[in-house]
Amino acid sequence: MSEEYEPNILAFLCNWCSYAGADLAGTSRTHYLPNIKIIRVMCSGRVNPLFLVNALQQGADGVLISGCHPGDCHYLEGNFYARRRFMLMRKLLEHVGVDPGRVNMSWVSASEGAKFKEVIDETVAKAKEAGPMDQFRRRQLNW
Amino acid sequence: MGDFKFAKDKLAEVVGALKDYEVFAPAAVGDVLRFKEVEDASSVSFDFKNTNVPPKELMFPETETLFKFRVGKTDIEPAVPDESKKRLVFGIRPCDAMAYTIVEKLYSWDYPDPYFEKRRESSVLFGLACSEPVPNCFCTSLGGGPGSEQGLDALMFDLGETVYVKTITDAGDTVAKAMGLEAAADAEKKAAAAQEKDALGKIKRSIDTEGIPEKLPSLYDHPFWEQFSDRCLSCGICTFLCPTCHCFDIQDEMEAFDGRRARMWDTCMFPEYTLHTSGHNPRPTRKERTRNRISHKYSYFPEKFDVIACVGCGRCINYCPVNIDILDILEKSKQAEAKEAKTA
Amino acid sequence: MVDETILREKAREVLARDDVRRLIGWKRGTYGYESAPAVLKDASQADELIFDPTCVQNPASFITLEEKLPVPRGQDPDTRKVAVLVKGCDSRAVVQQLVEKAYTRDGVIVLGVPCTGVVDRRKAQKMFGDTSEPVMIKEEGDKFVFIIDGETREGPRAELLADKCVRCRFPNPLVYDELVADEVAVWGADEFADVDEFEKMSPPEKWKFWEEQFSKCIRCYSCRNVCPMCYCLECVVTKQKPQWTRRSTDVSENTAYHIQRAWHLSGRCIECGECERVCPVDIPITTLNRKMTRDVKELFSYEPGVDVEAEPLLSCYNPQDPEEYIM
Amino acid sequence: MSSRRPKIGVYVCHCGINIGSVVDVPAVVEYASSLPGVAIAREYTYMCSDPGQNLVKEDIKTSGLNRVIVASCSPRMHEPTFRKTLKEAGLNPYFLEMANIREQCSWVHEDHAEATEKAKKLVEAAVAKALVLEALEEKEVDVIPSCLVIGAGIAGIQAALDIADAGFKVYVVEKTPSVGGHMSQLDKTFPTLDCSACILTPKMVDVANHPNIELMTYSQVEAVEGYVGNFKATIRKKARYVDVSKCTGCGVCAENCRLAGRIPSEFDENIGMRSAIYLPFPQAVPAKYTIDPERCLQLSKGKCGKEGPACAEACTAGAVNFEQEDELVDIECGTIIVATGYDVFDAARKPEYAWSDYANVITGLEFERLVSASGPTGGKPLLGRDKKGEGGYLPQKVAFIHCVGSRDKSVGNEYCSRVCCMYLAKQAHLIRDKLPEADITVYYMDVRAFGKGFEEFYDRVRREGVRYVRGNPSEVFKKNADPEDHTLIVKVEDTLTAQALEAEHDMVVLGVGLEPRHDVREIIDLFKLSQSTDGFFMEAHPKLRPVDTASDGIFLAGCCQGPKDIPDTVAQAKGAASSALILIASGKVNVEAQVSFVTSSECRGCGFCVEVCPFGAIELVDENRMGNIVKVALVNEALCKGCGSCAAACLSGAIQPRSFKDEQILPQIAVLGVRT
Amino acid sequence: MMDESNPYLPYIVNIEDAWYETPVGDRAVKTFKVNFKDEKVWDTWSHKPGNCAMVGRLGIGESMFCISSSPTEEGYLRFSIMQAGKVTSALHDLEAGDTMTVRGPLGNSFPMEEWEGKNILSIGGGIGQAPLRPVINYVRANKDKYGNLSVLYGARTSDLHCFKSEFQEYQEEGTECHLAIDIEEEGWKNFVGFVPDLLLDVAPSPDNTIAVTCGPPILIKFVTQGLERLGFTADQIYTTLEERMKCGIGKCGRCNVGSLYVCKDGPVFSYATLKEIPEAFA
Repeated sequence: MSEEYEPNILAFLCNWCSYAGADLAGTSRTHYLPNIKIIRVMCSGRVNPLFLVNALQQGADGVLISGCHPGDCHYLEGNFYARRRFMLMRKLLEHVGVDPGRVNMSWVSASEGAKFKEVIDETVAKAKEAGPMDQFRRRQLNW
Repeated sequence: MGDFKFAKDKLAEVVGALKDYEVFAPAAVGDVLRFKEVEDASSVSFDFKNTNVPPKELMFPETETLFKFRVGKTDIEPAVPDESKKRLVFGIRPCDAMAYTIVEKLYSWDYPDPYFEKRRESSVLFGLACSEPVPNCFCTSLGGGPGSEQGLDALMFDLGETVYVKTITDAGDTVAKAMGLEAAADAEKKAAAAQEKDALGKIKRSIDTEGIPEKLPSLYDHPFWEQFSDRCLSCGICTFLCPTCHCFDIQDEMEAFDGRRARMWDTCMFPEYTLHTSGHNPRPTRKERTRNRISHKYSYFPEKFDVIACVGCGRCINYCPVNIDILDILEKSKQAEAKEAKTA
Repeated sequence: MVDETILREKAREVLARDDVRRLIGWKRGTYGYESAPAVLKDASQADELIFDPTCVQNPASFITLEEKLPVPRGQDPDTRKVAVLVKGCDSRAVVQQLVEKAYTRDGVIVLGVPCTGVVDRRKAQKMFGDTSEPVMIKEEGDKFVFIIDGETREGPRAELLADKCVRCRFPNPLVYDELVADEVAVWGADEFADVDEFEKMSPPEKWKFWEEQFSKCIRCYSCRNVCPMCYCLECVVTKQKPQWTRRSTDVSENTAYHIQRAWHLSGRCIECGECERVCPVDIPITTLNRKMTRDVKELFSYEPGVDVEAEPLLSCYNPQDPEEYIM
Repeated sequence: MSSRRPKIGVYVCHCGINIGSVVDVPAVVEYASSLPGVAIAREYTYMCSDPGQNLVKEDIKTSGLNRVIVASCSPRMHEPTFRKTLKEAGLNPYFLEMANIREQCSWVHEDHAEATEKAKKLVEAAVAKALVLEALEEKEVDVIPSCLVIGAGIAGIQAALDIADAGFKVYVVEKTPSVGGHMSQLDKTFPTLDCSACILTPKMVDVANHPNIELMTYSQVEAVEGYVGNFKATIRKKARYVDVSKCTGCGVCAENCRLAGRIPSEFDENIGMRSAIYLPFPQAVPAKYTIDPERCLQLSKGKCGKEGPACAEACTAGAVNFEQEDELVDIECGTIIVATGYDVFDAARKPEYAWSDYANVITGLEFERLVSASGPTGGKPLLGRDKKGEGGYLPQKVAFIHCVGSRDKSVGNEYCSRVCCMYLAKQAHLIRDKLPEADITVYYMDVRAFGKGFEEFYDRVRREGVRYVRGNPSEVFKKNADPEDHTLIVKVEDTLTAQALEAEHDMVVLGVGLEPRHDVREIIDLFKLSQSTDGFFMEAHPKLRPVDTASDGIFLAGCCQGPKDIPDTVAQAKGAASSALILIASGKVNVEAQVSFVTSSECRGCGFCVEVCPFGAIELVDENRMGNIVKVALVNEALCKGCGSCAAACLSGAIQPRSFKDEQILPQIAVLGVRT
Repeated sequence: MMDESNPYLPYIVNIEDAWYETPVGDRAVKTFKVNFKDEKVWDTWSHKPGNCAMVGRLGIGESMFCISSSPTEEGYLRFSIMQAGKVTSALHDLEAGDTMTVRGPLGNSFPMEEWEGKNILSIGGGIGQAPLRPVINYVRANKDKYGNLSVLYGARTSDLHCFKSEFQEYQEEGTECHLAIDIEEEGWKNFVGFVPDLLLDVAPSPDNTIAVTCGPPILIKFVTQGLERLGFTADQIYTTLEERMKCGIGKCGRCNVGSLYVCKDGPVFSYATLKEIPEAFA
């Protein structure tokens, strides 16, 4: 892998826990890598696993979905559905040859700013190891 | 025109002698054959019945850019293919070549389509006569045949170790000479004629098209269509794999600030094909769509362009997952009584 | 063994009923090794029905294919039942359709056809070649006996069975109103050896494999349309607003399409194998579905299409679901 | 004529130097103005300030902006602020999109160039979404003018009284037989040394007698449904086996109980004893007896003596009724206050302090009962009494240990319980008061005397001869095996002198902290609350909405939200009451506008969304689709909370949450997914 | 005319003016007055009443619309577009000063020369008035060549009437003008009811008259029946059809009605032609 490769990570964070955790990381001035771009959703249960496929197609090198810890979901069960869905989507993507390190999920609560940083670091590291995800990008070849 | 031959094991040299041509020939991915640009002619095989996907994609690709643009700018950059590029289509079957002559009528109708025409003009077609027709071939019913020359610049006969090449047009002749082919002897010509005769005998299926174009409109409301449409999946196999089907969709696509307008194969079998924005669909069910496909090929197109839009390649029969057999439909249409239509 | 006279008799009875709109089964095709799906509307057509190892299609697919046309003002909608003949594997589609409320149980009449396996067209073509005449096939012990263009040929059952039949665990219908023959013994077991074998590849190898496969795809959507579980009114794949997948064909869009398709079938695929059978460019589509079937079973102890009372896999959860991948 | 065309205004905030010192704000503004649909792009020092907001309002009015993007802090901070700004300018508040370039950009990235690039992308994504935003209608529902208060400790009592005094109906549900909570167990309160019972009892009586309050003690909430303004709760009134309308509270029954004095009293922290039919404590409200069904011989064994239950026999009012059954009551209320309180830390979880082993190691709450005049020892700190409660000795060398179960990662409690420093100081004072000669040592880590009068009180206690040793004891053990010798060794390092000490004491009081209640899970499930990391209920915003929860119409009061002392608890209870009263008094409330909706022409009626919805907000209904009757999903907008789980379950995208529709998220992915 | 070498390339046009004909919202009608960015296009441009053009936005796509201005209105083209789908929504977002694309003129036109000397009866409903407007304006501009002009028009409510001010103009210059709304409205003094009923109410004479009609399919169907009842023959009745189109030049295949391509053989058809095609009235 070329050393200059900086993976682009797309993160879907639930409003109540993980987005708040990311905010807390900010409030605590916890520095982390700028490779990650966050899309706020109300609940991790909202994240359609096909968003991942779309993100990879758009050029993301890795994806993170983060929600409340089991039992803490603001909407009671959304994170349980998300856990199931992404477990499977991860397997499916792995089967077509997408490195499983590109598909990440975490539980980050509103109080876990420090953990949020750890999650980002790990996600970026895994995407770096997997290399640039160019093969699935929407191409402009014959344009 | 001329009669030539070359030894099959010299294929790489023969084709390699053509310096300025892009060569397209059937290439296999697993068991699936499709025309591809070949880098190494030695990989070209003569041992195939026909390609899964017809070579219409060489003139009318699955997806092609019409023009490009950039957001905020108003200049448009057309993406018409470079006509000066010479292309050799090697090993095209007579039916598929004949299909070009049919589709051409539409693409040159009134507003010539530069994309299709530029590709067509710059291509030289070296056909390969059929020795083993596919069971559902019925080209002879539509004026074609295993050795039909329509649309071709040259026709090749695979005679085992030798390939006999009969050039049909000047362009074919020029290419044959550029390949450095030697002249064929009578023996090859005879062998070729025998092979053609033998192949003709192997074509088992046929339809007498007499009267069909005139009759189909009278069967518009006839219930017999449902015998077929009831099991139709509304998929695009029959049309995508049809060498004469030519319908397309146009879509704008964006990559950040860059955009293109592209066209891509479309099929009248998809419900969204005719769906109006209002939600109204003039062909809402598989019955209307099945009827339209057959009627378009065997009635509407001949009414407008004097030729049936079918070459009898048999692909729609071979690949239809639910055994919708166009010959069966046509036979049934002949049996159907037009007067039944309104009462049923 | 299914006695076709009994099959036809039962079908005739059903078709003669006032509350039955149509019956879906199989009839002789116009050529080759596969029968044709038959959609019958009148008792007089019952004699067209057949059942033999050519009857590979899943008739349950056709229940949901029927378009609902606007009912002219002043008329009542046609709410008569649809009757369907199903093999064991096909019946799983009916079960899953019922789970997903595609119709109600009393809206269909299911005639169960115990099955000992059907012939894979591609395997037979390789062994015996093409033909433009319809082929008759009989099962005799561990052989299939073919009548091809008037000639009798034989081939070993094990080599000619469709892949889905080799590992079939449900030769007898799981849901039916009536069986047209006695139940048969189960012979198959599913070890998912094929999935294990595939998984030996590294991610780049897998991607290369699929890239080649998906690059063939012409997006005819036959695999989607034939699927008994794909009956959305508007498929996300072809939806324009929002547009998930572009209509243009290239490896990216084709791959996205196939992932979307496989994803939407996760926990829903009933392994009838129709998608792969119909593919005109031989994409091994079930390789994706099989993987999901295996994982769904291993991770969530879930098997679609076997229990009418089951909750849909992705609409429920277990607090103890595995989560070792979660950070 | 007005236009539908999106005219976006982008406002990039410097946030003083919070954003501007890292992100090149002018560059972001310049980039924003190049984006499609952006009509105006500006920067400002503090967008949330009045002039900042006015900037937006002016532009909406003069330039016809119809979408606004504020690139500043987290939407969790100021989304409501700017929504209001839009509304005031006459624009639908849902035409706002925020780009979080502070918490998730300038504050977390060091490289200025990279942070600026990211800020541009975040703004671009916001523009992409803004282009497809829709106006949403905020619906109003009526608020039932009543409140359900769960828990009748001081928090619940205060909240209930405030609302009732304002003239509205209050239902108070208390799990135990009496109101009062933990405060009723305390002897004196710090730092004023008021008698706890003396200040609490009048309020307890008020709660029972208030015409607007319906008090349900020995009761539990079984189920809650509905939404803000319109809750329905089912309450289980547990059988007391005593007819409260007949019971006079005379106590004859308890005296006659065969198990009288043989059952440890929960109220007395098991130091005192009670009967199977009992009044938890003398001042209990209501002063009605209750039979403990687990201990009562008649109820648990089916037989009480040869002659049958003595209590029933003794009760002249005929109030005892063994046939009584639980009763379910349905109530409707517009608001809910959760005031379920806390548990004290279980000292057994710190085995090194040997609380389970020695009778003279006691917890702070046990100490309260021990020194309470109404307690089992009549207020004398007697230790080592026999089973009948007789005998015992008065300690001479008393140790108090701080932070037992608080600020202690080993037991999972990182937080400070906020009351222990002061209650231990108060207890040291009480010992000094009762045993002037006693040697008193307090082992502490820090002394946090932050409240009004606290520091002064702490000073006073030290002046009274209480020794404060800075050190966290590592172990408490008995000096020798002699049962008559009560001497305990407290092993500690005095961190000021760096001396290892082994001090002798004959009484050790553990300053146990406060913990979330053991049954917190039930309450979470019932009211759909969430927990902070400390396990206490999470408020909607730690600073600005400390009594609200994420569920509209449900508020928090007292220690269920986190440890606090009595004045803080009362203040918060009043805050919760006031929040509930705002809803009740206004009579109307806006419900969530970002709810899901179904495009029924795309719905195939599979019901996946129905199964997924945690709020039961979706049902399948018949729809006439051009003459055909089909089942389609329908969303009850009052119940939907907009989580969007339904959308991820739907195969055809027929059901979508407003503001987070697929077609609004996909453009964001398209912008942010591109690697630059 | 269009770029001879490539009929897929659109012209860029500047929007000179744009206004709503009906209240803003779903299915609103907005009129765009446009001019070619490259003024030289006018040298080769010529269209007739009934001609269509593909109007679009780069990056979104294009759709077929009739040119709603008559060639006698010089120096600009007009399009009146109802917002319904992706393309029309994107077009509605455009305003004066923006650009859009136009590809045309396409299709056939009303045989205006053939009709010279005849009375012209225009019967429209809703946005269906757009293709009739050029006919009306053409006749108004060539008064001497035609007989009487009468205009029948209706919409669901008076709000939804397109080209409101123009009907007033017609009336002022003596054109027979009948307006209708479907549902009773306060202050409405004209006809209340559907357009086919209005037609029977006005009962124009078929003598030497050509009737042109356009509107929703159901309107066309009943107006045609009404005209026949009034004694009009099939070759006296003309309409324009609408189908989903992509190329506009008879290639992409989706607009065929029987053997006719609406984009090329149409959109103008005489009822005499349509009667022969089962699909046209299915």
